[in-house]
Amino acid sequence: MDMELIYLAIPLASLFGAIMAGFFGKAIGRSGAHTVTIAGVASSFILSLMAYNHIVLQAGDIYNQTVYTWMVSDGLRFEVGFLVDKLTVMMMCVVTGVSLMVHIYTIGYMRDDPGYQRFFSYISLFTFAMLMLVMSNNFFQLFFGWEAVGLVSYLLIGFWYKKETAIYANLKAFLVNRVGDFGFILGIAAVVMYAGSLDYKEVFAAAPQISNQVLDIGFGEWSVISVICILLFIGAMGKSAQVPLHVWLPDSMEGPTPISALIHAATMVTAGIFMVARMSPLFEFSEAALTFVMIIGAITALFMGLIGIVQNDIKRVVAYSTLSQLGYMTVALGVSAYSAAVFHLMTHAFFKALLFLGAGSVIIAMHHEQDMRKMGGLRKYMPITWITSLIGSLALIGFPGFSGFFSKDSIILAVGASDLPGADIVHWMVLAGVFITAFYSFRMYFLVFHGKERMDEHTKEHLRETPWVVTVPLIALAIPSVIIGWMTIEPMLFGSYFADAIVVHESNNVMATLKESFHGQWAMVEHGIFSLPFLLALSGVGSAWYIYMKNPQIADKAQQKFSFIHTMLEKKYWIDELYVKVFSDGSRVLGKGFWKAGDVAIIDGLIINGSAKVVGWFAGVVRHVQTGMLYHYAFAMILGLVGLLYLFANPAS
Amino acid sequence: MIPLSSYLILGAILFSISIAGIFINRKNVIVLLMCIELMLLAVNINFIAFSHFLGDTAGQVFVFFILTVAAAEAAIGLAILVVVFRNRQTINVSELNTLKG
Amino acid sequence: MFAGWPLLSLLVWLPIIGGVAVLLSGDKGGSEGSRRLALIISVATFVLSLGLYTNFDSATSAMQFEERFEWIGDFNIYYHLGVDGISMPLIILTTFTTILVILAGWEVIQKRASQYMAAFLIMEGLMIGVFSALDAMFFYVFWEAMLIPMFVIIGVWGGPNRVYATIKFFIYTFFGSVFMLVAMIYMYYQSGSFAILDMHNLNLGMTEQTLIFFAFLAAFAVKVPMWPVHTWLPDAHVEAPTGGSVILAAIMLKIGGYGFVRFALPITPDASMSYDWLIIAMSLIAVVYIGFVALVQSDMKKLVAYSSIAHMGFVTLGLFSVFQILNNPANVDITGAVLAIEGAMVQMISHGFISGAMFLMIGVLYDRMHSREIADYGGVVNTMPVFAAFAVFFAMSNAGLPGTSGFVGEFMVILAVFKANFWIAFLAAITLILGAAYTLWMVKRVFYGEVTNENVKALKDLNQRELLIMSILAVSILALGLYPAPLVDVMHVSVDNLLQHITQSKLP
Amino acid sequence: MMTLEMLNLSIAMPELFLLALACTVLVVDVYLKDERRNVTYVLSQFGLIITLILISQQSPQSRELAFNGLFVNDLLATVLKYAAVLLVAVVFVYSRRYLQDRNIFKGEFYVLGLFGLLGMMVMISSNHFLSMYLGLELLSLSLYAMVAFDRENPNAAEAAMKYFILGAIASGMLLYGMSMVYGMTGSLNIVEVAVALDQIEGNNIVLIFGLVFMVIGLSFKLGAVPFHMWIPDVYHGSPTTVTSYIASAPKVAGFAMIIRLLAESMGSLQTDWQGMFIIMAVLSMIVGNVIAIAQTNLKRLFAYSTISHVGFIMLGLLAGNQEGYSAAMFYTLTYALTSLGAFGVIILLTRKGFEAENIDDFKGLNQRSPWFAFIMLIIVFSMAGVPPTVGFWAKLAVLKAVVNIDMLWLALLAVFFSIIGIFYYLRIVKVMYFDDALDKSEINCSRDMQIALSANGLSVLLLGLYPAALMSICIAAFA
Repeated sequence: MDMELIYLAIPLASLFGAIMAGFFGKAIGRSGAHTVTIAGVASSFILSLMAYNHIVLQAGDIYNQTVYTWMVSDGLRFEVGFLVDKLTVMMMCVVTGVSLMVHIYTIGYMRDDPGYQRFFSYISLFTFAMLMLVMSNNFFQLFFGWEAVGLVSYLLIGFWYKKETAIYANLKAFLVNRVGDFGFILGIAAVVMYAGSLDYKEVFAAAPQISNQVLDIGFGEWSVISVICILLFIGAMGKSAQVPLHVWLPDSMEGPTPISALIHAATMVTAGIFMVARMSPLFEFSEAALTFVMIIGAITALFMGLIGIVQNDIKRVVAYSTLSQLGYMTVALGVSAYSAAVFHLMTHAFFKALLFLGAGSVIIAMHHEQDMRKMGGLRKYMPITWITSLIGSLALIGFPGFSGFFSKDSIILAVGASDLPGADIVHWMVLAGVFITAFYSFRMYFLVFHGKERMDEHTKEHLRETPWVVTVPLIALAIPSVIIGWMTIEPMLFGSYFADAIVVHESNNVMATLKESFHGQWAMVEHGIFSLPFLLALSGVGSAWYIYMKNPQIADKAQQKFSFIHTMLEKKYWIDELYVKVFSDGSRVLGKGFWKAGDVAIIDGLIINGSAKVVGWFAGVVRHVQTGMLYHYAFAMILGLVGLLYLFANPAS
Repeated sequence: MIPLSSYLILGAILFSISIAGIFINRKNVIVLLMCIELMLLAVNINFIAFSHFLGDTAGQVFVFFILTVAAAEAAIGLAILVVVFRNRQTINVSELNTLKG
Repeated sequence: MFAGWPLLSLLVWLPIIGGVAVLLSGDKGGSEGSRRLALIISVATFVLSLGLYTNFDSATSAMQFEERFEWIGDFNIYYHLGVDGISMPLIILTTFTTILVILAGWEVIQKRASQYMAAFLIMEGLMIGVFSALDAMFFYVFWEAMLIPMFVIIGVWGGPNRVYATIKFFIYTFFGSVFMLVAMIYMYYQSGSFAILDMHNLNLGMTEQTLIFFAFLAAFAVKVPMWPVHTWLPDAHVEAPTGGSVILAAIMLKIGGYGFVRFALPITPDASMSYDWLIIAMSLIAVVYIGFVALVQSDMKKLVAYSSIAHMGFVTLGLFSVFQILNNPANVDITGAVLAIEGAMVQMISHGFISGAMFLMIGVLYDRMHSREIADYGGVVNTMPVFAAFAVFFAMSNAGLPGTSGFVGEFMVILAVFKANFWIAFLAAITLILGAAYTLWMVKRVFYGEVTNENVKALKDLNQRELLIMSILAVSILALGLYPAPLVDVMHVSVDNLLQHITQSKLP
Repeated sequence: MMTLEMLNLSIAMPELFLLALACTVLVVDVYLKDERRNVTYVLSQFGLIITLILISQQSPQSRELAFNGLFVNDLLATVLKYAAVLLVAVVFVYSRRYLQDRNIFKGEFYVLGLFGLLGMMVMISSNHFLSMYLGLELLSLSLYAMVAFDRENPNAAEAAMKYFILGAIASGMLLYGMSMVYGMTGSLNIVEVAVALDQIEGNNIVLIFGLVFMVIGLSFKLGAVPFHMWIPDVYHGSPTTVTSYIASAPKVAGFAMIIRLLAESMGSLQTDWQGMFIIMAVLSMIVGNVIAIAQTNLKRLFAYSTISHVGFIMLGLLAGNQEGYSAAMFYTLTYALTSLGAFGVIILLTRKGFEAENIDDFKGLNQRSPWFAFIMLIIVFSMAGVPPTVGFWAKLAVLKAVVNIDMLWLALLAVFFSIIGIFYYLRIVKVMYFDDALDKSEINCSRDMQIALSANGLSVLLLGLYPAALMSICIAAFA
């Protein structure tokens, strides 16, 4: 079969499902809607596997072709085209695979929802958009997909449009993402200006030449390549929820759980990571940008993890954990360990989707109760959910052997090996992150599955394992969460898997350093057991167990003792409040000011209506010159006569 | 012989008096009619003086026409005056001010 | 199709004469007949205008479909029509929008419906005249005459404060245009002709250019409208009936942008170059300042009106950033000027669709609840799900989402102005945030949430006619967003030609 | 020895006929009973039609003189006379029902109207200070009488009084100026004066002195500031039919007078009177437009609007060349037509015991009569100078003339004040279209009035769509 057709069919199959469910949802009914979308996504998934087979296993040709020319203006071609290489193919499989699981899971999760068809339409549309994003061979289409996934995210967060928090969250998500896009579009503009093209290949080819140029933006001269990379990265910060643009992600949990898993954990939020990895030929030229990326990532990894400790909403814990893990990936990007970042992206997609779906399963069982303080002891009611969640948590904390271990340890090692300025501090930060991750993950785990049963009687009566459409995806995701790391670390990190897609300069090549000490997966696991990260993780688990299982008063005491820190974490460092005050209220005050003072008072009041009033007033006054008195009229004529005589018949002049 | 300029100055003085009369008089409309007659006389003096000094009779002919027209004008003016009086029972100039603004 | 027909004359006169016919058909015995007649005429005009596209030769920059007759011989004024790649799309936009407007007023307008329909048809003819006139006086006649029907439309069928709004609208626009008239007369004595194309080839000194430039600026800036002469627009929009708002936003504003392209830039390039900073500054203020102002509006129409101003800021920004782009030493390959102008043009067309859609959308709500206040709504999606879907789509296109037409122009202009100056692009790109903020915040407050009151609860979803209008617009917006090439392709040569005039000094 | 041939009576045929007509009407009317007064009307109209035919019989290719050079006939005169007769005929149509309703349907109106018209025609054709003066007085005296002829109307009497006094002063000044010019040039014949003036070297102060007085006399007739004071009061006080008469045809005669006296005879003093005209034109545009804003009485409003239009006409005249004169002529003709239409609509709305002269009386006209609201709309926009009405072309022509003599600032000033002016015109449209009718009574009027008014309004529009013919006539008149 012609590969081109396959590549084309991959996104279109999902789009077809979305259109069918969206426009003809009523006609085809609920089962029709899920059948058609699942069929669509399943075909996408199977075709993606075929593409994987072709590109990776059979070492087929990389596909880089234009599908259609959107527009040509000023010699600049705006095209829609696909670049299918190993990086893309991996992303495609992850996206379609997770998406398929989520589709199936949704049948159970959304069973009673009136917006059933709409939901399926949205998630299929999302799959399409995400595929367009990852398959793009140019910046234009990248932006296209970038915004499209944002749109679907907006629609899905606000899926329950009656819920005030949901529609607040979706607006917030869209706007914060727009802030990122603001940088992103400027970055693209810079690329166009200096590379003269939107096509990846041409832009990457021009990178060395761009790297010599400087740009004067008013305060000092900046290396063009740094400006480009930082601007592009601002886009990534929005989409991948890096500090300070992270605020939307926790709130996005207001949406239905399946999309939290699909969009806000596994795929869309990793678009930024993917993008930076894709842009590695550019980033490699800018140490400044890389350092910036690394620092942002480290801050996100550490400080967002800390907030996870104090959350009580089960989904929010997972959300903060996602933020923290995205921070890890970003750190990896910063130290030029792109492959490690992408590797972590992949493993994270599986185990985080698993954790979310597990949480969702719990939520279903708890009748949409999300507060962990009202759970406990669920292990015996929901064995499959329990075991899969445990697997997910172990993967998350990097328990040796699980997929998360390979990816996260690689990142930590890569940071340790980096010689970027500040890399050692960042190294300590990511290490601290390991402890924190383990702590909040197992805090959640213990609170939900062990200990006292704190739910009310009514809920307890109905507590049972969720149906197969929910558990099958859990199991299906649990398997890769365990093994995928083991299977793929060697080719992806140390082999030549990304050789075509990712460019790393010799001086930055931390992965090469890592490669020297890599002696196979087994050796890595063995070594991992005695390494610092594992000890930190274990102590995290231990503290969680001690504090929340063994001796629950400690938690309260600590909360009182360190009330400031607790409040600070609970309030998420007051960043949301700050944003609301400064940006939201600020711009409203600014708008009111501009409007009332500028438009209404000065322009309209003073100049427009003012001049009209002055003319009217003047007219009212001047009309009284016409007194009605004959002798005044005559006097006016005399005045005119004298005036004209003086001006024109004046012998003196 | 009286020079031309004297005639012209006389004409100018008459003209000025008539204009001043129109402006200063605030009581009786009939005085206005008289002022207008005076103004026309000033013009006539000018015409005749020029006519004489130019040796051209056209000016004098003009004067005859002016005199005739002045008579017609006076007739009309008085007729209007009568109408005003019928309506207002006054011919006071300063009371003719309902139309203004 | 229609090859060899005097298409432009037909396009100008068919609606005008048709409008008179509709007027004469009157409202006695119901307005159904006049409505139908108006619809038939507008559709016929639209079909004719498609002939412009199909017969258009996009390989030449010369004027096409030219018609030229002596009109007022003693003044050298000609009945001279013709289009190029810049004006042709705008004409089609005009004919397209008029159909929607006629449809939109179908049931709503009960008061003197035949006059209403006639006013819009006459407007249509006049606007097509503006876009196709090649004689400055002929242009001016259309330009001013257009005010009369609009004045009446707002004044008769408008809201409670309509008189203030319409007089403000008229005087504002009139104020701008009379100075242009004097400038045109002046140029007539320089070139000996009122032909616009002759004026393009006129050599003028710097002082003259500057004065003429400001005369044009007065005329076109008011029409666009640019900050700080924009304050008529919110009032006019708010008070106008839905159709009036649509025509205003979708087409009348474009006439300002078109004027810059047709007159100001090619005739006074040197003055434009010296004062481009002024226009750029005014455009950026329009984007940022007006964006903030839009954010705090409590009246939906006002909000969309302000958003129109902000979007039109991109048009003027694109047009006048050309000089900065070409003269920026960092812009090594000296490209981007075409992109900027074409971006501005695309933005005009796209804004025609989107603003039309936004106003029609508000019209749908207004027809049902007779309120434009955002606070009176809430949770509309519960009772009008189909409509809400359209609304969100239009809102997204207003926010410039890729895949909709709203994205194309903004994207092109941002890419282009980056080549001029980083900070210009920076400020322009703020629209990404502000545009989304004011539009989606409105959507949130109007459409999402629980049903807030009884009135909203009683709302009925779109009827077939409304569904048709919304679908046509949605398809157009999507089509232009997914495949704008057919639109930009017809412009290329004309824009190149324009650019030649712009870049060439006209100093003697 | 003078012979009839030398008098060359044939070229004055229209005037002679009109004189006979006026006398006939006067006599016939005396013998008519009140209920048969229509005969006077029909006779007058019939006579006017014949006058029109007689005028159109004359198609002079060059200047023809009669009465020993007192009388001239050229294309300018023919066109202007044609216009004047036509305007007066339309005024007569408009006035019939108005007069009947007020029990003043008397022969005097028509007799005075015809004599006034004769005066205008004499002015238009005069080639001599004397004939000019006689024509002017014939017109003015008729007008004074017409204003006052509704004897029961106190406002009319007051207006007539004011008009009379001020008019007399103005003609006195005109004569005074004429006497000075006569003294300096030794002639009263317009052509001879022009020849004599060409030979006078340097700056003759007495001549300028005379010129100032003459310009004042002329400006009074047109109504330029500061010699405009009579206009608002007379327009306001007169019966509306008389206002429509004053506002239309006499403007044409006034224009002719300026052309004859200033352009033809004092062309060599152009720089001097141009200066005076500039001052008066600017003042007229300011005062007219600004004070009009404050008016609530339509007749007064149109009076001030007239003043501002006079400013525009003067702009054309002061250009002092063919372009300017023809522009001013175009302006005058079309303005007289437009203005007549405006008063026609006011007359249309009046009823027995009700004068529709306040702006509020026009409220909701579109509901009562969409057609006449539309006519008024055209007229008002024409006055405002908005295309496609003829008012726009008139303004364009004038502005063109001004720009061509490098007085750009004057053109800018003119357009600036027309912006202020547009405000009150829009107010009229506003009340007609946007307000609800206070008085929903049916508008009833005779068929002839409807036709005439519709034709009047439509001609404003049609001339706007195709101004070329009239424009080229105006240009040819000054060739």
